[in-house]
Amino acid sequence: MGELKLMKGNEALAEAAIRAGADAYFGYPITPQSEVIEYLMAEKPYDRTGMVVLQAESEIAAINMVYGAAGAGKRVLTSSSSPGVSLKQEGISYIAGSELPCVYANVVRGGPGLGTIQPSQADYFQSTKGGGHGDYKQIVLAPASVQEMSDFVKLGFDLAFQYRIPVLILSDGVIGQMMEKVELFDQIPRLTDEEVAEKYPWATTGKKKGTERRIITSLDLDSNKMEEHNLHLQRKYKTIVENEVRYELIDCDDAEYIIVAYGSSARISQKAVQMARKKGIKVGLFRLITLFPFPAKQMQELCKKGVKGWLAVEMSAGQMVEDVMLSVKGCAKVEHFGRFGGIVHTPEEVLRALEEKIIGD
Amino acid sequence: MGELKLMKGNEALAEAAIRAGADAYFGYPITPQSEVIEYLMAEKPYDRTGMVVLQAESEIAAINMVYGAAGAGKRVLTSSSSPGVSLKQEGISYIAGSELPCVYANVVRGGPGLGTIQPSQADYFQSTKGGGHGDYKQIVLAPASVQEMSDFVKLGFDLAFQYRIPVLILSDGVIGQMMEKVELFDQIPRLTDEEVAEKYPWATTGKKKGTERRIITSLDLDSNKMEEHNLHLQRKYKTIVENEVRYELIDCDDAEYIIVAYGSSARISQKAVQMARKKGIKVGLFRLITLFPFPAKQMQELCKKGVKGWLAVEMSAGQMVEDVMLSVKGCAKVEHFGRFGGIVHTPEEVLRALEEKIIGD
Amino acid sequence: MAEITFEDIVKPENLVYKKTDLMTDKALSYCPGCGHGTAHRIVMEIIEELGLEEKTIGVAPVGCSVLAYEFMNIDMTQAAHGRAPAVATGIKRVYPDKIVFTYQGDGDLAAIGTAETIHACNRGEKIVIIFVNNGIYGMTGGQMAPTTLPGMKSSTSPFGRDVESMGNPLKMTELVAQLPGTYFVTRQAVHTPAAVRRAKKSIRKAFENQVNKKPGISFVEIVSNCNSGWKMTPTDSNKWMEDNMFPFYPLGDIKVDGQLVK
Amino acid sequence: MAEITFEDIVKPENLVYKKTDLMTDKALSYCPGCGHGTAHRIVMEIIEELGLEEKTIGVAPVGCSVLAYEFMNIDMTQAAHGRAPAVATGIKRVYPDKIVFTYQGDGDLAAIGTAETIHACNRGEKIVIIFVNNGIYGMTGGQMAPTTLPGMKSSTSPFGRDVESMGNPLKMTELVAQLPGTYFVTRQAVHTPAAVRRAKKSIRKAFENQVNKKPGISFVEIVSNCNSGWKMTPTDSNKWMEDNMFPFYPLGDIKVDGQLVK
Amino acid sequence: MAKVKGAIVVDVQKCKGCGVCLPACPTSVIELAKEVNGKGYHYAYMEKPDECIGCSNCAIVCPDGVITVYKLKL
Amino acid sequence: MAKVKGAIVVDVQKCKGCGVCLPACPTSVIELAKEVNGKGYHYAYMEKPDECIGCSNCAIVCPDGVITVYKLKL
Amino acid sequence: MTEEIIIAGFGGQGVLSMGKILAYSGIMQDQEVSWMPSYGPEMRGGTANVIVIVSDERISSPILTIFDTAIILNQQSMDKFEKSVRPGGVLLYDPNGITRHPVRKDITIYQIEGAQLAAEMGNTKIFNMIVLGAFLKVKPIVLLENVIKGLKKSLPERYHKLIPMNEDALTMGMKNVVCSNSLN
Amino acid sequence: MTEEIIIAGFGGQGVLSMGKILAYSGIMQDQEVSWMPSYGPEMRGGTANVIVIVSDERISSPILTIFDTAIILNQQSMDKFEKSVRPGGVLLYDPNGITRHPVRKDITIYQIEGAQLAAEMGNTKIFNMIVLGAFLKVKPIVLLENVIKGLKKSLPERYHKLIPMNEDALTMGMKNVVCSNSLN
Ligand SMILES: Cc1ncc(C[n+]2csc(CCOP(=O)(O)OP(=O)(O)O)c2C)c(N)n1
Ligand SMILES: Cc1ncc(C[n+]2csc(CCOP(=O)(O)OP(=O)(O)O)c2C)c(N)n1
Ligand code: SF4
Ligand code: SF4
Ligand code: SF4
Ligand code: SF4
Ligand code: SF4
Ligand code: SF4
Ligand SMILES: [Mg+2]
Ligand SMILES: [Mg+2]
Repeated sequence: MGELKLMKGNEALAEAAIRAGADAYFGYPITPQSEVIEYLMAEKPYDRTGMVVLQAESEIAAINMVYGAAGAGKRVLTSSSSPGVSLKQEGISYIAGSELPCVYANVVRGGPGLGTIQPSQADYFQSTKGGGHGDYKQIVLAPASVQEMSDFVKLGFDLAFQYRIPVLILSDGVIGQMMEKVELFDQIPRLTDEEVAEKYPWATTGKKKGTERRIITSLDLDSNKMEEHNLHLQRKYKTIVENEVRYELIDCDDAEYIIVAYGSSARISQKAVQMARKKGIKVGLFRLITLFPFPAKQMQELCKKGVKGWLAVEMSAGQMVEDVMLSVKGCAKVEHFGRFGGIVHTPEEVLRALEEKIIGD
Repeated sequence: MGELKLMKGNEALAEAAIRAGADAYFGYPITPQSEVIEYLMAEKPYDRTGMVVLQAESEIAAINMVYGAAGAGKRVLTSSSSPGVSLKQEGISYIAGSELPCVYANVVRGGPGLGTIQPSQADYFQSTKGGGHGDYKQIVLAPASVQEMSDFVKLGFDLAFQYRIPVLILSDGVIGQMMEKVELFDQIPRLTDEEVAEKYPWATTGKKKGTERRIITSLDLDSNKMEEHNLHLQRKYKTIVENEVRYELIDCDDAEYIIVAYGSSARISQKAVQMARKKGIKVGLFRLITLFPFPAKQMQELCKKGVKGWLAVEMSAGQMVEDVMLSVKGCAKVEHFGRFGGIVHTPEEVLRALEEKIIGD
Repeated sequence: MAEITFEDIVKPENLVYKKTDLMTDKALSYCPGCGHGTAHRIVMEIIEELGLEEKTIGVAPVGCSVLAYEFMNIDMTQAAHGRAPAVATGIKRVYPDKIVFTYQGDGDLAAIGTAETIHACNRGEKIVIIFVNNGIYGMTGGQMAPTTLPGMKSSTSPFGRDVESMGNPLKMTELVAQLPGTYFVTRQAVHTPAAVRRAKKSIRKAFENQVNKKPGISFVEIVSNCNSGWKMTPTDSNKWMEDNMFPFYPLGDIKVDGQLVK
Repeated sequence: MAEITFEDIVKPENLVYKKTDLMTDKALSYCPGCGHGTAHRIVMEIIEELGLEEKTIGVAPVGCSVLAYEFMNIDMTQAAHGRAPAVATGIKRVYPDKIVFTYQGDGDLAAIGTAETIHACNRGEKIVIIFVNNGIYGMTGGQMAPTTLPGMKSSTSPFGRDVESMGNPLKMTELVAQLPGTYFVTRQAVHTPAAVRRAKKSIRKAFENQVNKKPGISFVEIVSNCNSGWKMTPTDSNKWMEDNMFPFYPLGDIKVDGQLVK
Repeated sequence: MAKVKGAIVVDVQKCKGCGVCLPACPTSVIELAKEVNGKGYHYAYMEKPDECIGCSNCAIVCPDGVITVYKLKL
Repeated sequence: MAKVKGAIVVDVQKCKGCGVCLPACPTSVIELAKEVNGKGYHYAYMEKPDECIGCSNCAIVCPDGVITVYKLKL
Repeated sequence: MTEEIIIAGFGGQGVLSMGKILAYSGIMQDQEVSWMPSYGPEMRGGTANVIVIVSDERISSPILTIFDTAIILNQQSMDKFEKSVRPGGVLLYDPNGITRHPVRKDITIYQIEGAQLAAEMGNTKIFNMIVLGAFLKVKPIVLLENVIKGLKKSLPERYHKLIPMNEDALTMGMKNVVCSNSLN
Repeated sequence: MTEEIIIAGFGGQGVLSMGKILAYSGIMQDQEVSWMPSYGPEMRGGTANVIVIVSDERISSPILTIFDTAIILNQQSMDKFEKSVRPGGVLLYDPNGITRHPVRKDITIYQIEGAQLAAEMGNTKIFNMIVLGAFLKVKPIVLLENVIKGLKKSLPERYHKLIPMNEDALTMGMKNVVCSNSLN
C-alpha cells in the first residue's frame, strides 16, 4: 500500500503531479485552488524530482507555457478556477487543435462573472461541449474524492499522452478544499530528455540532422487538409468514446430510479441514496467519472432494464442533464435538480427532489 | 424604403452600428471580420453621430471596454472571430453576470486552434451553451444574409437593453465576406447623456446627490444572494425562451422531412430544398434565427404534424444537432450532416445527405 | 484647565475631522491596519473636495479592494482581474466629461493586467489610476506578486523570492513614466499622517489633471502594507515597509506635467 | 577578360554565398521585397553557423510569419497571437539546455502580447526574441499597430494615426531595456547589405548569450518594411523606412551585457 | 498652556485595534483598551485626553476612518 | 582590371522581382527582366555580368534568398 | 431569371470589382444579387475568384459549384472551373496566357481578347470592363444603362470622370466577343 | 460507527486544526475520514467551521446539515448550529463569550471551560486541544494514543516537542467536561 496521508484535494493533486513525474506546473493563483501552487512551491519539487514550478503572470500565460512545454513532449499541467479557466479557452483550443497532451484542473466556483468563491458545477458545458472555438473535445475526469484528485493526475497524464489530448480534471470547491485520507502512489521517475525524444517523436525536441523537422501547429490554410485534420480528430474522439468511458454504479442493480451525478454532487447524492434506501425507495446512483466520454450506452442499457426515472443532480441550473437526456433518448422521464451560485445541495434536498420530481407523479 | 446598398456583411454590420445609434465600437483585427473596424474607421462615425471607434490592444481589452461602457448605459459593441471570441469568454461571463446590454459579433472561422480563416459554424456550442464559466445565457442571432447583418444590429441592441443581456450575432466567413443588396434603416439618434441617465437608472452615470449609488458587479460573497441572483437570471432566460424565439419556415407546410440550419448553411440548404422539391421530395427548411432561445416548441409542433425525419445541416462536426435532438425528443429520426474546417457544403451534398441519411433507409 | 470637559470639546462647531460622507457606513472588510482603508478614504475626500461626486465613476477590479463599491459612496464598476484600465477606457471614451478612475492592486495592475495598464497609459487615456502596491496578492492569501521584493516570503515563495527562477520585482510605475501618454506619475504612501497628506496632494493633482483635461493619464502608486500577507502586526508591517519597500520603491514624483522629474 | 565565361565562375569551388540549408526549399509566402524573408534567413544562418540546429526550438506566433515553420528547417512551434514569449518560456524551462527563440511581429509582441513580452523579459528568461517591427499588422491586411507612426495611414487609420485618439507609437524595445531581466537589447534593420551584416552580428550575439547561459533575455528588434500594408513598392518602402521609421526607431544597441548603452 | 484643546471620538464598534493611530499621535494620547469590542478587537481610546491637541493625525491615518476629531480654540 | 570575377545565379522561378537587390549591387550588375516568370514576376538577372565582383551584397539582401553567388579569384 | 456566374483570374485583374459592378447593375434594375469572393489573407498575388448571382427571386445559396457562366481569366482558373459550367452554359475567357484552351462540347465558349484590347486602348485598368462588356453581349442580363448606374454607385465620386472611359471599354468588349465553338 | 461532527467558532481558535487532528486520529485507527472547512478569503477574522466525519465505512457526503455532534465555540456559531444537532445528539460548547446558552431538550449538552483552562495553563494555543479532549471524553471515537499519533503526523517535525503539552491539554479537557442538561 502506498503512503497514507490526510490532505486537501488541491494538495493531493499537487503531490500527485510530482509523483506522476510531471516536468512542470505553470499556474496563477485563484481561490479555491491556490493551494495547488502553494503546495508545490513549499514542496520544492525541483529538489525532489527536477520538476519546475512557475507562477505565471496570468492564466493565459500559464496555458501557453503548458502549450509550449507539452509541444516539446514534456508532462506538464496547470490549474485554475472558473474565471481563470475561461481565459484559457483559446489556449485549450490550440492544445486540442495541435493534439498536445496535458493535464489541467478546474476547481470550479460559482459564476457567472466574478460570482462567488464557493463550490459549483456550472462549468460543465464549458468543459464538455467546448468553451473554446472549433470542433474539439477534451477528456474530462470528475474526481469525487481526494483520493481521485490524486489518482486522476496519473490517469490524466496516461490518457493525455495516449491520445495526445488535453485532459481536464473537473473538480470543485468542495473536493478541492476538503481533506480526506489519500493513498499516494509511488514516485514515477520523470523521463529524461532522451527518453522524451524517443517516446514522442512528434515533439519539438530539436531536429536531429537528416531527420524531418517537427512542427507543432493547429493551422492549415488549405481547407481540405483542415477538414481532414478535423476528421482525424473526430475519429480519435470516437475511439475515446468507445474505450475510455468510466463511471461507477452504486445500488443500481435493482434500481427503479437513478440519480446521475458527478464530483461532490455524487457524494451528496450517495448519502441521499442511502437515506432513500432506508425508506425503501429503490434508487441507485450513476456516478460519472468521465464527463467526456459520456456513458450514453451504459445509460441506455439501464433504460432497457426498466429504470422508470432519472434525476440529474448537479450544482448548476441544468447542464449535465442535457447529456443524460441525449443518452436515455426519451426512454424514461429525466428531471434536473440543481442548487447553484455557490450553494451545495444537502442530501435531504436531493431525496426530496427525487420524491417530488421523479417518484411523486 | 431605406437606402439600398451593395455591401459586405461585415460592412453592413458596421454601418448598421452607426445607424443604430451606437455610442462606441471597441475591437481588434482578425480575419474574416476586420472590415468591421476598417469600415468604421473610414466612415468617421465620430463626425456622423459622435460614435467612438477604438482599436483596442487585444480582444480582452475590447470586451472589457464594452463592459465598462455598457455598465455606464451606453450602446456599445465589439466583433471578432473564433480565436478572439474565445479570449473574450471571461468578459462575456462578466457581462452576463452583471446583466449588461451589449452586442457582439463572431464571424466564425474554422478551428480548433488557429485553424483556418475560412467559414465555419463550429462555435455553436460556445455561443449557445456557454463558452465562459457559470450558468448564463446570451441571445444568439444567426443572420443568413447581409440584410440581416444590418437588421440584427438594431434588433440586437433592442433585445440587449430590454433584457440587459449580451446579444451575440453569430455569423461566419460567408456572411461576413459576401456582398448583397441591403436596405439600410434610417439613422437612429444616439441618446444624450441625460437620456441615458433617465432611461437606464441602473447605469453608472455618476451618482446624483441624495440618490443611491449604482454598482455594476457580478460578485456576491453571500451564496444565498448569489443563488438568488442566478435564479433571477434563469427566470429571465425563461422569459426570453417564451417570447423571443425567431425562426423562418420555408416549404414546411407539407414537409415530410425537414432540414434544420442557420446562417450560411441555411442559404445552402434552401438551394438543396429547391433542388429536392424539383425531384418531388417533400422537404422543408427550418431556418433558425435565434439559436438561443432555441425553437424547441415549434419543432415539437412540426413533429406532431408527422415529420418523418430531420437533418441538421451545419458547418461543424455536430453541435446544433444536439439541440434538435433535445427538441424533437425522439419523435422522429434526427441526423447530422456537416462539413468543417473551413469547407462549406454544396447544395448538392446537402441533397445527397438528405437522401442517404434521412430518406434512404 | 480642568474646567474644559470632553463634552465642551465634542460639539459640532468644534469638529475638525470626520470621515467623508462619500465613504459609506459599512465597516471596511480589510484586515486591521490595512492601508487600503486609508487609500479609499483619501480618494473619496478628494472627490468630495473637488465636488466631483456626481460625475465620477470608479472602477475596482478583483483584489482585496474588490468590495470598494461597498465603501465608496459613488457609482462604481467592478472589473475583471487586470482589466480595470480597459473598463475605465470604455467608460471615459463614451463620457469624456465625466471623471473616471481605477483603483487597482499590484497583482492586478502589474501581472495579469500588464497589457491593459501599458496600453491605457500609452494611449494617454484621460483617467486616474490609483495603484496600491503591497508587494503581494492580498486577497487570495498572500501569494507572490510581480512587485514582491527579492527574498521576500509569500505563500508561493515560501523560501523567499528567488530572482533567478521567479524573476525580478517589476517597477511598473517607473515603466509607465517612460510612456508619452502618462502626464503625472508619482509614488506615495499612507502609513503616517505626513505620508497621507502628501498622498492626498498627489491624488488631488491627479484628479485636477483629469478635470482640466490634461493630455494623458495620472498614475498614483501607493506603497502599502499587507499585514496578513506579510504575517506581521500592522505597526510592524509599516516599519518593515519603510525599511524594505521604500528603498526599492522610493517615494516621490516621477513625472509631473508630462515631464520626467530628474 | 572575355576568356572567363559564366560557366567558369559558377562552379562549386567558387561558391561564396548560398542560402543556408536550414531554410527549406519552399517558396516564401511573403510579398515581394518583404523583410521577413531576410530576417528568417539570417536567423537560420546564425543557427547553422553556431551549430545549434539540433538543439534549437523556434516559436512563431500569428502574423505574416505564422508560416515560419514552413521555411525554417528546424523544430518549430506555432503560437497563439501574442503568446510566443510564454510558449518559449514553457519550452525553455523544461529544456534549460536547449536553444529557444521567438520570432514575433509588432502587433503580436507590442499589442496583444504586451504582458507576455514584459514578463518574459522581466523574469529574464534565457531565450532570444526576434522582433520584426514593420509598424503595421501585415497579415490581417495592414491595420494600425501599436508601432504605427503618428500620421501614418493604415486600414484602421485611413486618415493617418491620430495620436490624440489612437495613442502613441510604443517603443517596446526601449521599454524592455529598462527591465533588469534583459541582457542584450538592440534595434537593427535588414534592407541593405550593411544593415543585414550588422543585424546578423546582433543575432549571433543574442544566440551566443543563450548558449553561454547569460542571465537574461536577448532581444533583437528588426525594423522592417511592409510594402503591402504601406502600399508602396519594395524599394520605395525601404526608402520610406529610412526616412520615417529610423528617426523614430533609431538603430543600434540599447543594452549590451546587461548595461544600458548611454 | 496649550492654546487649543482637542478630543477624539472613536467608533468603538468599528475600531479594529490595529494601533496605527498610536504612533501617529504627537502627544501619545491614544492607547488600546484592555477590553474588546463586539468583534473581539482591543479598540483605541484616549488614555491621556488632556494631551490631545486636535491635530487629526490619528484620524487621517486610521485605516478604518473611525476617528472623529474636535478642537476647541481657547 | 578586377582581381576577382563574380557571378550570380538567380532562381528565376522563385524570384519575386522585388528589385531590392538592384540598389544593393555596388557595380549595378542586376536588372529586372522584361519577361515574367511563372508567377508573373519580372525576375532579376545579370544585365552586366562582367561587372560582378561576387561581393554577395545582392544575395544577402534578397528577401527570398534566391541568389547564389560565385567568385573566381584571378 | 437567375444567372449564376463565376469570375476567376489573378489577383490584380479586377475580378472582384467586375463582379461588384455586375451586382450593382442588378440592383439598379431591382434584381436580387449576391457576390461571394474567395478570401484569404496572405495568399497574396494568388488567384482571385468571385461568385455573382443575379436573380428575380430571393437568392438561396451564395456559394455554388455549378454555374450558368464562367468568366475565366487565367490558366489556373481554367483548370479549376471549366468543368463547373452547367451543360448548356457559357464559358467566356481571355485567351491571353491560356495554354490549355477549353474543350467542352456541351457548353458555348466565347473568347474576348481583353488584355490585348486594354493594351490597345492604352489602359490596363479597363481590362475587366472589356470582359464585362463581352459577357453582357452574350448574356444581356442587365441593361448597359444600369451598368453605368452601377458604376456610379460603386465608384467614389472623384472617379466619376472615368465613367465614359469605362463605357467605351464595355462597348469594346461587346463588339469584340467571339464564339469559339460550334454549339451555336 | 459513523460520527458526523461540526466544529464552529472564530477564525483564531484553532477550529480547523482541531478537526484536522481528529481526522488524522481516525486514519491512525484505520477509519475513513473527511474534513470539510467552510472557506472564504477576505472574510478575515470571521467565523470558521469544519465538518469532520469519522466512519468505519466509505463516507458519502462530506457536507451535511445535521450532525451527531456540534462543538461550538462562539455565539454566532451557537445561533447557527444548535438546531443542526440530530435529536439524541451532542452539543459541546465553551460557555466563554456565550450570551445565549443552548436550550434544546432532545440532545445532550456539555460544557468545557476551554478558554479559561487554557489561560490557566498559560497557553492559549492549546485551547483547541482541551476542547478536543472534552469531546473525546464524551464520544471516545478515537483512542488517545491515536490522537497523539495523529498529532505527530499533522505537526511538522520541529513542533513535536510540543506534543506532551498537547497531551496534557487533552487530558485536561477530558477531566473537565461537564454535562449541563438533564438528558443523561
Ligand atoms: C481571472 C482571475 N484570475 C485570478 C483571480 C484571483 N485573484 C483575485 S484578486 C487576485 C490578486 C490580488 O492581488 P492584488 O491585485 O495585489 O490586490 P490586493 O489583494 O493585494 O490588494 C487574484 C489572483 C481572479 N479573480 N480572476
Ligand atoms: C487572438 C487573435 N487575435 C487576432 C488574430 C488576427 N491576427 C493575426 S496576425 C495579427 C497581427 C499581425 O501583425 P504583426 O504581429 O505585426 O505581424 P506582421 O504580419 O506585421 O508581420 C492579427 C491581429 C489572431 N490570429 N488571433
Ligand atoms: S489581506 Fe492584506 S491587502 Fe488584503 S485586507 Fe488584509 S492586509 Fe489588506
Ligand atoms: S503583408 Fe507586409 S509583412 Fe506581410 S508579407 Fe506582405 S510585406 Fe511582408
Ligand atoms: S487606527 Fe483606527 S482602527 Fe486602528 S486602532 Fe486606531 S482607531 Fe482603531
Ligand atoms: S487629534 Fe492629534 S493629538 Fe489628538 S489624539 Fe489624535 S493625533 Fe493625538
Ligand atoms: S532581391 Fe531577390 S527576389 Fe528581389 S528581385 Fe532581386 S533576386 Fe529577385
Ligand atoms: S555579387 Fe555583388 S557585384 Fe555581383 S551582382 Fe551581387 S551585388 Fe552585384
Ligand atoms: Mg497586492
Ligand atoms: Mg507587423
